[in-house]
Amino acid sequence: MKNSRALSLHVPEPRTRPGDAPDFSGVDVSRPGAVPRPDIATDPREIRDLAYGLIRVLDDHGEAVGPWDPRLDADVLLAGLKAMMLTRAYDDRMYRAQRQGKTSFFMKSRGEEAVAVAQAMALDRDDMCFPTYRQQGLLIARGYPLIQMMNQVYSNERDPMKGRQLPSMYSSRETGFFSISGNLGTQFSQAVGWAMASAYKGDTRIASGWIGDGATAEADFHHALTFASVYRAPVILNIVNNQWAISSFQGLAGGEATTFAARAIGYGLPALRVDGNDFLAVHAATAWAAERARANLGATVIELFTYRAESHSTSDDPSRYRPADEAERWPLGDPVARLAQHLTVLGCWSQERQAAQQKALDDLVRAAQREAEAVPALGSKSSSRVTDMFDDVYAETPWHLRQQARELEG
Amino acid sequence: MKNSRALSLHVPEPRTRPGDAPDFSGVDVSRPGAVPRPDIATDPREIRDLAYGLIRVLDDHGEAVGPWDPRLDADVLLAGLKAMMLTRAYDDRMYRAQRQGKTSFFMKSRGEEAVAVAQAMALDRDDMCFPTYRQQGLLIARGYPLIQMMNQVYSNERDPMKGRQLPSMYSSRETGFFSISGNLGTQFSQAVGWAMASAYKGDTRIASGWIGDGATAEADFHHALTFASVYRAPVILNIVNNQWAISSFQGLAGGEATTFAARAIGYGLPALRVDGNDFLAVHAATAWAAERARANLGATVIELFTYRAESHSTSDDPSRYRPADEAERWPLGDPVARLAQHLTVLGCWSQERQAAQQKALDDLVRAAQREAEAVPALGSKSSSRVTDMFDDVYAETPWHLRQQARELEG
Amino acid sequence: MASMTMIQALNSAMDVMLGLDPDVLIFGEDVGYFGGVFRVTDGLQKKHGLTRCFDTPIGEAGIVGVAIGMGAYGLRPIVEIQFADYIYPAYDQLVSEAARLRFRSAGDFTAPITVRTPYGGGIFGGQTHSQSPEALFTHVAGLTTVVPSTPYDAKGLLISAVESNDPIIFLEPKRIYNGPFDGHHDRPVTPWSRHPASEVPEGYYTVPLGKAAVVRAGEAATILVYGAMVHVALAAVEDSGIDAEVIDLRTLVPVDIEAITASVKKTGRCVIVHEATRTSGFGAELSALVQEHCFYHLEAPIERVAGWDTPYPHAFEWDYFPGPARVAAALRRVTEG
Amino acid sequence: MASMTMIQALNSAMDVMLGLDPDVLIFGEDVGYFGGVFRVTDGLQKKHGLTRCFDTPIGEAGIVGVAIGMGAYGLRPIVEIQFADYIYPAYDQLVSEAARLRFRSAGDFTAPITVRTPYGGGIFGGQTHSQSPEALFTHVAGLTTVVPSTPYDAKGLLISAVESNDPIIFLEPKRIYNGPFDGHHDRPVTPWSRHPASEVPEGYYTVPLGKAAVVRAGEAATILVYGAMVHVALAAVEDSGIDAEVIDLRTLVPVDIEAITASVKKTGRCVIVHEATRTSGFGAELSALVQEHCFYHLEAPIERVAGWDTPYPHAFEWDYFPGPARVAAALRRVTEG
Ligand SMILES: Cc1ncc(C[n+]2csc(CCOP(=O)(O)OP(=O)(O)O)c2C)c(N)n1
Ligand SMILES: Cc1ncc(C[n+]2csc(CCOP(=O)(O)OP(=O)(O)O)c2C)c(N)n1
Ligand SMILES: [Mg+2]
Ligand SMILES: [Mg+2]
Repeated sequence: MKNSRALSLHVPEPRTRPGDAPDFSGVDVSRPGAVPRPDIATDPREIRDLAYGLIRVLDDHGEAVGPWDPRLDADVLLAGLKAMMLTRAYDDRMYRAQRQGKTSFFMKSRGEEAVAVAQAMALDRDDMCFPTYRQQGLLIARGYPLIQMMNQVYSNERDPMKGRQLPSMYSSRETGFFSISGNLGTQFSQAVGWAMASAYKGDTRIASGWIGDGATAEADFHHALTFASVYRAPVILNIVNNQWAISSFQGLAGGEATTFAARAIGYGLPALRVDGNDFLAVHAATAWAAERARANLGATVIELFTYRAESHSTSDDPSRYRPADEAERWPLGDPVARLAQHLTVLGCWSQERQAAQQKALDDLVRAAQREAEAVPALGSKSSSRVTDMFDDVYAETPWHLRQQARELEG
Repeated sequence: MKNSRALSLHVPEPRTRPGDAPDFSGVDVSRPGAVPRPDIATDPREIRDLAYGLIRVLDDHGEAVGPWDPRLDADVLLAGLKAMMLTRAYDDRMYRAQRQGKTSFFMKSRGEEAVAVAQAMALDRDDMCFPTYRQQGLLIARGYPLIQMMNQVYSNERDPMKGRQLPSMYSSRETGFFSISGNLGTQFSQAVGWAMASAYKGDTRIASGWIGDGATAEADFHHALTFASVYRAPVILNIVNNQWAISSFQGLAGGEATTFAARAIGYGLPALRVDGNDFLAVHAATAWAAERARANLGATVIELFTYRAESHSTSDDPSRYRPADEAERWPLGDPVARLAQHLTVLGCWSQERQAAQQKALDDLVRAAQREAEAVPALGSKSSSRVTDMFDDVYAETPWHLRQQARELEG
Repeated sequence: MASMTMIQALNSAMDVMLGLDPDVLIFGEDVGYFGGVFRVTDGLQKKHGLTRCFDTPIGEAGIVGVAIGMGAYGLRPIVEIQFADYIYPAYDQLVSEAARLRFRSAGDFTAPITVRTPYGGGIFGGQTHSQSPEALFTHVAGLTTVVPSTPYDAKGLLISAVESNDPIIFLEPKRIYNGPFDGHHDRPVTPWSRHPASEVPEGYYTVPLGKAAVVRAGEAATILVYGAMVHVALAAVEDSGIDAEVIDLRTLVPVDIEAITASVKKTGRCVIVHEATRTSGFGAELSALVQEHCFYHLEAPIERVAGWDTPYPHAFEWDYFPGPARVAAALRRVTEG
Repeated sequence: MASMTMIQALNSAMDVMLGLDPDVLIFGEDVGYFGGVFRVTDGLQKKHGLTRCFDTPIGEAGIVGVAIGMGAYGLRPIVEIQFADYIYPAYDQLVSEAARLRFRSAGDFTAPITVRTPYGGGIFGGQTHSQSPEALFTHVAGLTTVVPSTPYDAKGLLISAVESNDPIIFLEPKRIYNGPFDGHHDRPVTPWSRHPASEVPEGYYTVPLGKAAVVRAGEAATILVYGAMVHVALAAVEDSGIDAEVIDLRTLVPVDIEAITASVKKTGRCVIVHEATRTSGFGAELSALVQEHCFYHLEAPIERVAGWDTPYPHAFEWDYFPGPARVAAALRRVTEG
């Protein structure tokens, strides 16, 4: 009986490496409009198939098709386009500032702007977001001042985080944007806790958490889904599958075997799998999940299928591990271009307006940058605020920290 | 648009509590023989339904029916019955020893004997087991000496664990039984690591891990499934769903929303859901998974649907949190009685043989107990081996431990 | 006033806080209907309702992560980790998140959570039901670590912990849940009812965090101690006849440096006692602090009496446990030195 | 012999061990094709094959759990945790499993695994890329904690770690990966090639675990130090002109008590330096040990120079980092005292 064939260890590898031509033949680009839109009250058991489809609304011609078309007003779409373009302009500028040695670090979100912006717009302004480091678009869509973001990135004397955090690790309670951690995954179960608290208090606000494809392998992902399922927490659990985790392709997080959306099935949660570069699809899926949460029907998992179009961070060089032109060849296109195309089809947009808006936003960003750079940086010799470092470790600074502050002051 | 209905927090509760009549109407007892048996090479995507069925072979009359009938020889069945009965006799005796104040702690496996015994018999003798504390049947089925188990339980001078572990935390490399931890879940990813090592070396041995329904909520469960999926590790990942985790019913681990077997789906792993009180079904499912692993097709998750018929441990009193007579009313019966009935139907068994075997096994256990009790207990004043405590902390005992040993000796 | 065991006092603290503050809630493994494996939350679900005190999945990191999210919302969750030995899965959430949230967000978000957990040995629990991991928390800036030694302190400190705006690690010495065990394991245990600190007000009161208590005044030496070992230290003083001052630290970080230095400067001799393994235990910090603050007053080397640097062995419980004989011997050494 | 940076020396150690022992394999986040975010495993997959050095899912507890299972099988896995700041999710597997497996199974199973991780600050990494968590491991019986300070030691110690039959926490001071940074952040950094200990044999050799090195002999005081801070201590000695003996501990547990006591008994004065937060840092243990072993030789209070008890702040990196000025000041205090 015993089969004595020698076993062997499988180690996943991406289809292509630097020097190869990009190969996206494994990416299932299903027809826009093909996925049905169930009622929010549908039993999750009836809609497991959604974890394997791909909700798409915008077709190749820029038309919105199918049951997931959120039928948004043009001004909403225009606001979305603007927020995405502003996010991109901001990212570009801050990236360049790092390259110029003005800051120590930065992380862009190019290619993923629809995720943050469309989701912010589909949520209520007072719903609470627990982002990773690649959803700066949430802040921008919610109107958080650019200058505040830059003050943080520059660790300057007006940095709301008092120079304590790595650039791009924002926090704004007022904007419903939870403090970014730096530790992957930890915010996911916290989002569930916040949502449980809201339910406990009979509040109407819901929570939304984000996690990367790579970070789904962390424990907190499992805890978030478990607790969300058990207590039917009013939370949206977003998996941003941008294909990469630094140098590791999504197959190393389990993406060879199935979709990330499918994880939801094992917890009895409904899953939506969405074209993350399709503003309308992202908005619609988020609105569905939000409505479901608000109706006390519990959590939804959304996989946002997208592509990390640039380096992981300023410390990274993707040309070492993937074909250089993968980004342009991403079969689901660019979220900004696709929404602009749709608006053009609707007759509300043009190349001229695009160019004018681009310029206006660039100017806005540049003006904010000038303002931020005029503020002295913390940690420079002249900076008087060095003992700020001892504040906020505790609500009241205990004796040993006071002693250390005195020691530092000399 | 905003739905301002107040949210509320759902906290799962079992159907019944002490004083109520047991209610198993939620338990889906499907028809024996109804679940199809796919080829081991079937793509996991094709057989997701198996996560929601219940593989059963023995029917109410003790007949083996359907495609999962493993068609075992009668002597295999007789050996299985004997090992299950011995496990039960051993458990009963050690439980009583604790009640008599002879040991500090014990954990029984009553009702779950088929899990360990049938699985041990479906595996090869040199496959490696990573058990929880409720699979003592693995040791017994593999012929590990009862007296050694008791020496461990009594922490006596022949205890192979040198008195270091709580009673019932066995370890036997020679028997392919990994050291039991006490920390829930940790062994699950270790089983995957062992299996990966076996594959890495081109070995033919596979690994098998066990975890409780409650402990599936731990991080290591998620890590085990992730790594097993990514590297196609030759491992069987068993979830023993005995309905309870101390006082918490399985709904608190996610069992209200779906089956535990369904967890596998999210990782692209095949899942089998099995009547854990049906020796033949457990054997057949385990053999299927083992064959699949040996064929280099990777990991299988098995949910063993059973019932913890007694207290969690000697420290527990289940009458405080569940109806007293739940165990007898468990709709899937008792594993020992069901296999005995089957053997009787086959004409190889009788009440007389049952009674005679019971007595023989009780005598065996009692003799071993006498032997174990004759060995002096460690930690008693007379025990000379107190500085054993400083051994095995490191491969070579460093200066500070040698110093502490001297200090202890005075 | 009523005579309470430590379990009853802790239960009463939570009962009071559930009554006073609708933002207080309790959760953890088996704490709901069942009332906890040590029965510390007994009756609270029944009295205050299902959502005020409930059971959780067995995922310590999930429990703490969820509590942090609730804290960020504005609640004051009290969570139970069933045994301190099982707190490690939650270590990342405690260290990377709870401890640093206020700092990293410059006060924008906070985690006012209380993490209760039974700890310490002496119950034949073996290596996974006996550990004393306090030093793993005292090293972490942002955490406050509290250990009560009596029912009165347990209730007052727990209420302070719940009211604190910082995350608190609240370690409950389970060996003294039901009585002030003094380490003489061969003698009958006295119940709490015979101890004056079992007189506990039924309503609200607090014992301040960060303040030690001089539980016995003395001149010959100072014993720095906390939790169950306070009673062991007192027994050692009695057994040895050495007139030592016994300081119950109660809060480990921030530690009450004034109480420590006042006593050591007076006695010139110091013994530090804890049950945790010795190397890099909290005793090391205490020793370092004492020699830094009192160097010129010290007349003998500071002694540490601690658990051996091994996992807690099941059978050799009493050879491992740093009982009164070892403490008394150390007292003799420091006073003879 | 070749001149190597610490990165190259570590890479060479793994290359040698992959070549010598088929049971050695490497895995971790981004360590395979890419060669690690600090490039320490660069080229190893290409040279030794896909299954000898490969990428993992981002689950530190999974990485360590899997390594323990492999260790139980008989392999000697080397795993990389991308930053020490991300080791906490694996803390339970390290503390409850790796550290105790030999003990709890009485030697039946062991976990001969090496956990490499870049640690320490000085790279403007903020609170999640700068931590020094060594004390969280030195408190855990069963773990051996190693910190190299030069390329030569890094390679020799890493080979010893891989060959050890115990689990090793191997902390790599990332600030000195490319050069012996001495804390003078305003001066140009010297490359390793100008340092004698960058001369590294290309083949197999070991540096023993548990043995310190006297990196500078001196009479006026003893500095106990390890990792990147060794170079800071040397700079402080130079800056202050005080003839201190500098002892590079190399292994923290088991610590080389003989080297420590021999030196402190000679000098009578001791400064302990580390970058980790001060309270309950490993310096506390060193301070306690020194006063226990050398009390009657001490002529001044032992000084600890350490990171402040705050999370590592991004902007105030150099106000946080315990640089040569602070070490020199402590040296002055102990020698004047
Ligand atoms: C606990 C933890 N482990 C490792 C890291 C290092 N790290 C930072 S980002 C990253 C990749 C994350 O990939 P993914 O989750 O897919 O998010 P993405 O960067 O693609 O948005 C890694 C490994 C970390 N920050 N935290
Ligand atoms: C990490 C950890 N958390 C908590 C515990 C305490 N504990 C021991 S057994 C148990 C219940 C486990 O239930 P389950 O996994 O269903 O296994 P069963 O006892 O039913 O076999 C709990 C909570 C533990 N041992 N380890
Ligand atoms: Mg990604
Ligand atoms: Mg169970």
